[in-house]
Amino acid sequence: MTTSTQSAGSVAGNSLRRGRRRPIESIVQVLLVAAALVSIVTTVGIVIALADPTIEFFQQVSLVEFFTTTSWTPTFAQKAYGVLPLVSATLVVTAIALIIAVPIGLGSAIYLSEYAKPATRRVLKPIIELLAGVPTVVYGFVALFALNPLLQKWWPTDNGPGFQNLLIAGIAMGIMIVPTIASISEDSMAAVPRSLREGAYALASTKMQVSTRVVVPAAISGIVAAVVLGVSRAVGETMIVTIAGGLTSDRVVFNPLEGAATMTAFIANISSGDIPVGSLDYDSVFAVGALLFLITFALNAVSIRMVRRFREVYE
Amino acid sequence: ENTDAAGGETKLSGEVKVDGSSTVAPLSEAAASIYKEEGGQAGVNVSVGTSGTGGGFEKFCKGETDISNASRPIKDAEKAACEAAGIKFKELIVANDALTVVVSKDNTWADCLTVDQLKKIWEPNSKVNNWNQVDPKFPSEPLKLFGAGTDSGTFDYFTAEINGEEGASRTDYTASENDNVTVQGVSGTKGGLGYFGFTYFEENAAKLKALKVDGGAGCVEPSLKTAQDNTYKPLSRPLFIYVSDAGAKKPQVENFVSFYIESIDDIVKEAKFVPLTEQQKGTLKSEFDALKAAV
Amino acid sequence: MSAPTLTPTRPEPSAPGAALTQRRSRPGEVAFRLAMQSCLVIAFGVLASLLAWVLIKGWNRLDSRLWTEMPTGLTSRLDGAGVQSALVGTLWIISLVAVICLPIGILSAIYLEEYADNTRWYNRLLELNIQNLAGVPSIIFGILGLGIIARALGLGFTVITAAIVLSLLVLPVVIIATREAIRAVPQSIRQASYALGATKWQTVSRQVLPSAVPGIATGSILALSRAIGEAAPLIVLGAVTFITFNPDGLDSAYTALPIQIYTFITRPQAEFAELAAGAIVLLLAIVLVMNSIAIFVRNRFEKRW
Amino acid sequence: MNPDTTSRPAVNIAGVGAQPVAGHQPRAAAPVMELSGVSVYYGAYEAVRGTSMPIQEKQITAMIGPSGCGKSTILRSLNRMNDLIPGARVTGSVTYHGQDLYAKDVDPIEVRRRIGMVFQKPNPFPKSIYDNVAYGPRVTGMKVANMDDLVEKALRDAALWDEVKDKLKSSGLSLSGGQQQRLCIARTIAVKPEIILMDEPCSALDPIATAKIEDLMFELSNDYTIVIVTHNMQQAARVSHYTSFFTAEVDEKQERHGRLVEFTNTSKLFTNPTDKRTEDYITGRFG
Amino acid sequence: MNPDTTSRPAVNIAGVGAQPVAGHQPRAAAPVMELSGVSVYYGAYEAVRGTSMPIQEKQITAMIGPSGCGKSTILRSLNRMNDLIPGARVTGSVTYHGQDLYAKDVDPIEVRRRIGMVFQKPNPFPKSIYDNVAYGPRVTGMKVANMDDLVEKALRDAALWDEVKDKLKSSGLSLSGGQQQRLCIARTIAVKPEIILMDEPCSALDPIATAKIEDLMFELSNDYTIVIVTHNMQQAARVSHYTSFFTAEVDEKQERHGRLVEFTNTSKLFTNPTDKRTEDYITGRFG
Ligand SMILES: Nc1ncnc2c1ncn2[C@@H]1O[C@H](COP(=O)(O)OP(=O)(O)OP(=O)(O)O)[C@@H](O)[C@H]1O
Ligand SMILES: Nc1ncnc2c1ncn2[C@@H]1O[C@H](COP(=O)(O)OP(=O)(O)OP(=O)(O)O)[C@@H](O)[C@H]1O
Ligand SMILES: [Mg+2]
Ligand SMILES: [Mg+2]
Ligand SMILES: O=P([O-])([O-])[O-]
Repeated sequence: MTTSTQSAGSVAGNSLRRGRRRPIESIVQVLLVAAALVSIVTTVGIVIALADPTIEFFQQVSLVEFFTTTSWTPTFAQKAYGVLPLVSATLVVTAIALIIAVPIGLGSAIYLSEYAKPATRRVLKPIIELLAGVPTVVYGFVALFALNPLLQKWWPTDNGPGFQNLLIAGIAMGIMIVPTIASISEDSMAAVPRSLREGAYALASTKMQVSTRVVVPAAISGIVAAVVLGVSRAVGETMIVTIAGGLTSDRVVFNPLEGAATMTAFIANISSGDIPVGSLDYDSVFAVGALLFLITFALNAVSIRMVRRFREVYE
Repeated sequence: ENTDAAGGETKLSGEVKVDGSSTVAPLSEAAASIYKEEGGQAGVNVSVGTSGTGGGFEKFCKGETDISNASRPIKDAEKAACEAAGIKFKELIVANDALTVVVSKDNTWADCLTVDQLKKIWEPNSKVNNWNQVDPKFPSEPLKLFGAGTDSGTFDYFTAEINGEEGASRTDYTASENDNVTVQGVSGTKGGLGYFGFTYFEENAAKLKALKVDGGAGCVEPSLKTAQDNTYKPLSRPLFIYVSDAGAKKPQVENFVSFYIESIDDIVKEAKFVPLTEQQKGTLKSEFDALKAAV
Repeated sequence: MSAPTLTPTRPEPSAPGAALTQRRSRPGEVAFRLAMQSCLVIAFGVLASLLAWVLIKGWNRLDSRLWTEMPTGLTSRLDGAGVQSALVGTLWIISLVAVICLPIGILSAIYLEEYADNTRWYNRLLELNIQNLAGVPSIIFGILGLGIIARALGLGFTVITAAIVLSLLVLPVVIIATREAIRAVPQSIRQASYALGATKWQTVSRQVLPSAVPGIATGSILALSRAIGEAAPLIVLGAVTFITFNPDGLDSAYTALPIQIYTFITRPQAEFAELAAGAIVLLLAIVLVMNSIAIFVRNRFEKRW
Repeated sequence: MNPDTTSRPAVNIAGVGAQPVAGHQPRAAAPVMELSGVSVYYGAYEAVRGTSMPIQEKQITAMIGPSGCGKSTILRSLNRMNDLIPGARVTGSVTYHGQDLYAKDVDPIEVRRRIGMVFQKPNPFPKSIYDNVAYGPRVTGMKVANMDDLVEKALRDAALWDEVKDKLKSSGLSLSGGQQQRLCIARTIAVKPEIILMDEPCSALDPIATAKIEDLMFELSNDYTIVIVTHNMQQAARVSHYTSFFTAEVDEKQERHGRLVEFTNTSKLFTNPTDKRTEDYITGRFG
Repeated sequence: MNPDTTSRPAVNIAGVGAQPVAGHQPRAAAPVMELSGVSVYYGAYEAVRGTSMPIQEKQITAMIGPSGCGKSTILRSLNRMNDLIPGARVTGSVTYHGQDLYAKDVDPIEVRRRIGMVFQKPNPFPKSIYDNVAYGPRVTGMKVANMDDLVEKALRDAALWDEVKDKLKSSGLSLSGGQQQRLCIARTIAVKPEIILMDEPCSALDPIATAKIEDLMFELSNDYTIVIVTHNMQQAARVSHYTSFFTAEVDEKQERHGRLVEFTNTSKLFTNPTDKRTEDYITGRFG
């Protein structure tokens, strides 16, 4: 210690000047900043990895062709570069997933947060969180070998779903995001202050009225954020659609009984396959990747907004 | 000399990197497994990737792998890439395959298709959507098509042989990297039709019916024999491994390839491919000897 | 107002003292409750039956051979095959992810929570960037890994490449969880420390971090378990699919459980599908055990201030 | 509001030098509610023990006492808000016009319609001011000829109308704390309850807002029976007709249990407390 | 602790019927700190305006006033705890033994070692009792001959030793609220500060614990200068030598700013306030 008065206790009038240097403080600061920069570097890396081939791609394929034509066959002899089939398949799968996951997830959340006994909630909530961690390759496997045969068996008409189809991929994906939506919306419902519920009960509300008129509206931005997160997981999910969704992409498909390639399925298939670096086909993977990146970027922006709003509501 | 090595008197170590065709992978995987058990070289680690024939060549020509599996011969562009990187290599035929055209067990009408009929079905922009468009004698049954993933060697080979141009194909069919999809799809669809390697048919013979193919000399059924003697035309094909010079210089790679060639019959049997003919085996040995001599 | 009126009909709102006993029947109420309850039951029912199905499908494979045996290319020996190399590969990768990702993630979180002045644009950008990275699909990280780490940096198709890619993938998860944990440490603890003359790093390292450990541990385990289950980026990275030896170093070839499962699914022999199910059970067991530990740690040790 | 019909309590807790003023006597009145031998448990823990007191009609009854003595707990037992706390249990009897509030066939939702509640922290719903007030009539299915009129009346009664009449569509959260609290009162009035319970309704407010609420409470006591919990003795003295003083006793197991020490009219309690503990508390010797 | 050397202030804020007792005069003393013209801003918002007052050595100075009038804000400006709030800014001068506390070369960490602080809610570290007390000496790098002795001394001075001497290794959080607050005081004493700031140190405590802390505070004023914020007038009257009364003024823009209304010795403030607002407050006419 540099100053002899350090331990002198309540000696009056000691100087308050900076006595000691504190090198550890500065070293730590540098380390922290360096660590924080890694995430920036990551983003820059992603942009660089995508940018070069994407620019090359668009030097040969016009943006107009890319966004307006309706066939995507870069690996065939007669090549076509309209990305819409991949986008439409992504949309269909995402929509199916949401149709399943939103009501079930939200219903589960309402039940857990408003109806379940605390003991029940204490047991079920962690299990839901646990299920959110099931690897997606598992859902792909299950969709292909368990769900789809069932679906085909139960299908009322003859021309039912094929071996791979968007419907089954969407269903599997819906099942996959239920825990995410349930868990996050439950969090935001649990964050609705007790005082609001009490206020409503004190006005002679029933439980359903409290749930639907007070808690859900108050938690709505959190719930929307959960749904947006679900959308972005669905859009970015790869394994399920690769395994169970099909690979066709020569036309825009909205019929969920057909198989079709989503953006991610295309990337996963092609980048493990037979195309030489630098070729237009290779670049097409990155162009689709860039589009996917931009889409999820937009979704994230929406979700971040939502979360922020939801944080501020009661402050 | 290579018998000594295979007998395990010299203790080798290091990696042998194999990558490429997913069709050929089972063959190299079987080779690696037998080598591990009987090769006597516990220190040698063989890895087999499945980047596809093209993906495999890409790595191969960058010098990232020692051996490349291929379900079609190397293309000129790929050759050029290898040359540019100074990679010399030898092409070795290690097995035969019969690309098998399959239909559902419920298909009672079709037994044999000519190459022209197949072309009519598969050619670009084909509008054939019903069996009776293939042959008026066939009943009216919607035709549903399944086929190899468009970035596979199998797709390249099939389109080249049937449609006359590599990659030229109609696009509105269920394409899949996963041949099990084709198995399931065809077996579950009365009017379904698909193609894949002979192994997948053999494993699923109970669910599927293989069509004979008429390449101009009458209907021939795909089988070990017709694939071997090349009478199953034009869809019988050889399967390759490519070994780089640089790889062959490494003792462990040389040792593995020697073993591969010595045990080729066992390997092919385990992987359930069509074995080489005696003549092919002779060529294989001499090609490899030439490679060793060159190194 | 005098005596309470016990009118049997629903009273005019202000009628004081009317009987409280005529319970209105509320069928909507019951239906709603049932609907919500069924959502929960369906969610659990479906998920449980899926897991049960995998378990049954892989039942024959659930013995020690699963992890003591290597995968085999010999169709005559599939019965005896296991996934040891994939399991060891997964363990290698995950240990490396822990070593790479956790320090960086935790330090970043400390920076953002304790040091960064979040009125500065660059700190807000940093924050936004992390939130955004958290939502980038994993396959994009595969593209990053392929283009930059494997090729441009020349690390090749090795264990370390996979570990770096997965580290970057789950880094935002670690950062966000750690920030939450740090934020949950009450301001009063920091103030008490400063009021005793402690410096910033003393306060952070001796008070904040120890108190945040349960939360950090939880977030870290959840991040690692996510990394374990990821297949998509490894597919793009061209992970090797057949390996009969265990990785022995950072530059070794590798395979991982999700990749192994994915390739098993594409093989024609029925045994492979079974083996895939067995491997899935193994993977699930690892992931679920890790998640349970995380959730247990959180519920058990997280301080309620 | 007719000042002649009401007697404003006016006990003044004086600092040194200030002259104490004895409070008015409360009006003669009949009890609307009666507590007798009420104990409230949270799980196995008996938070308040054997409380007996009447709630007089159209009077303001205050509950005071140190923190944790069970004031809120007792207050919540008066409209069965305790039902919402898992494990909470009430023994003894609480009657409302002679009816047992806890009888099997009593509908707690009906109870809460008759007996409204205003909370410590203003808790308007994150909805418009209008919707905040209209919420109660809507959920209780009141037959309302004209909702606008009803909202206006409630806001007028809560002395808030002039301040918000031009922004009924803006969020209740956009109001100041004091306004929010008056909004909560308006919301409660809108369902036309008979009794209004208030749990420290001013403790989150500044002195000016507090004064407004106190005035309002007093005016409301023309039409409503009011029970108020406060930690502020001065407030109890200023505003209430009756006061009950609670404290916490520590038993042999070192557990603390709330206890009603003294219930009487406010001026008596503050000028001439019977119990030594009451005196200690109001003279500031503890608390 | 020698009662003869101290003069215990004893103003009694009486309820009606209780006899007011005039407080003792504070000892003659020199100011250790001086505030002059201190304003504190949170961002653009001026929370407290131009405050000037001395802090006398080894005396207890109390700060009272309604909620939000800036008592805590001023208190925190005395040991630069405001530095930790982003956007907080202090103008005017705060001196400590004549040195400007906010001079460029002043080390805020050194400031806080000299001027300790005890908070409203007891906030022991989630460590053992021993480590709680030893924390300060360790982080400030005090040369300590025997840490055990130092810990014992601090705990004795905080009147906690007897209660915890057998469980020094158990967590500080395992203590009761009052004990925790005394632990926080012990922790502060352990770094041998000259001045101890206390922000409503008893408001989370029950009456018995409060009484203990008040006794302790009074004893500590033998050795330490103490500044205490309290919302409890009785407490200020019971415990302090000097009292400053703050209130909030509303300006033309409807913004509230804290203001020091009156600073004088405690007995005078409570018996004979100069300012009308002080009188209103202490007589309970508002707040
Ligand atoms: N939900 C609850 N579960 C368990 N115990 C509770 C609960 N609510 C209150 N208590 C306990 O019951 C006792 C009485 O609490 P209550 O809130 O009624 O006191 P209070 O007099 O209103 O105090 P305050 O002035 O602090 O509001 C306290 O010991 C408290 O800890
Ligand atoms: N961190 C902050 N940022 C912005 N404004 C603040 C902050 N802390 C306090 N204020 C504001 O400054 C004013 C004075 O607050 P302060 O906490 O000093 O009051 P107080 O007299 O201690 O009140 P209380 O008795 O409620 O503790 C208040 O208007 C408050 O809202
Ligand atoms: Mg209370
Ligand atoms: Mg304060
Ligand atoms: O994997 P392929 O053999 O189809 O290229």
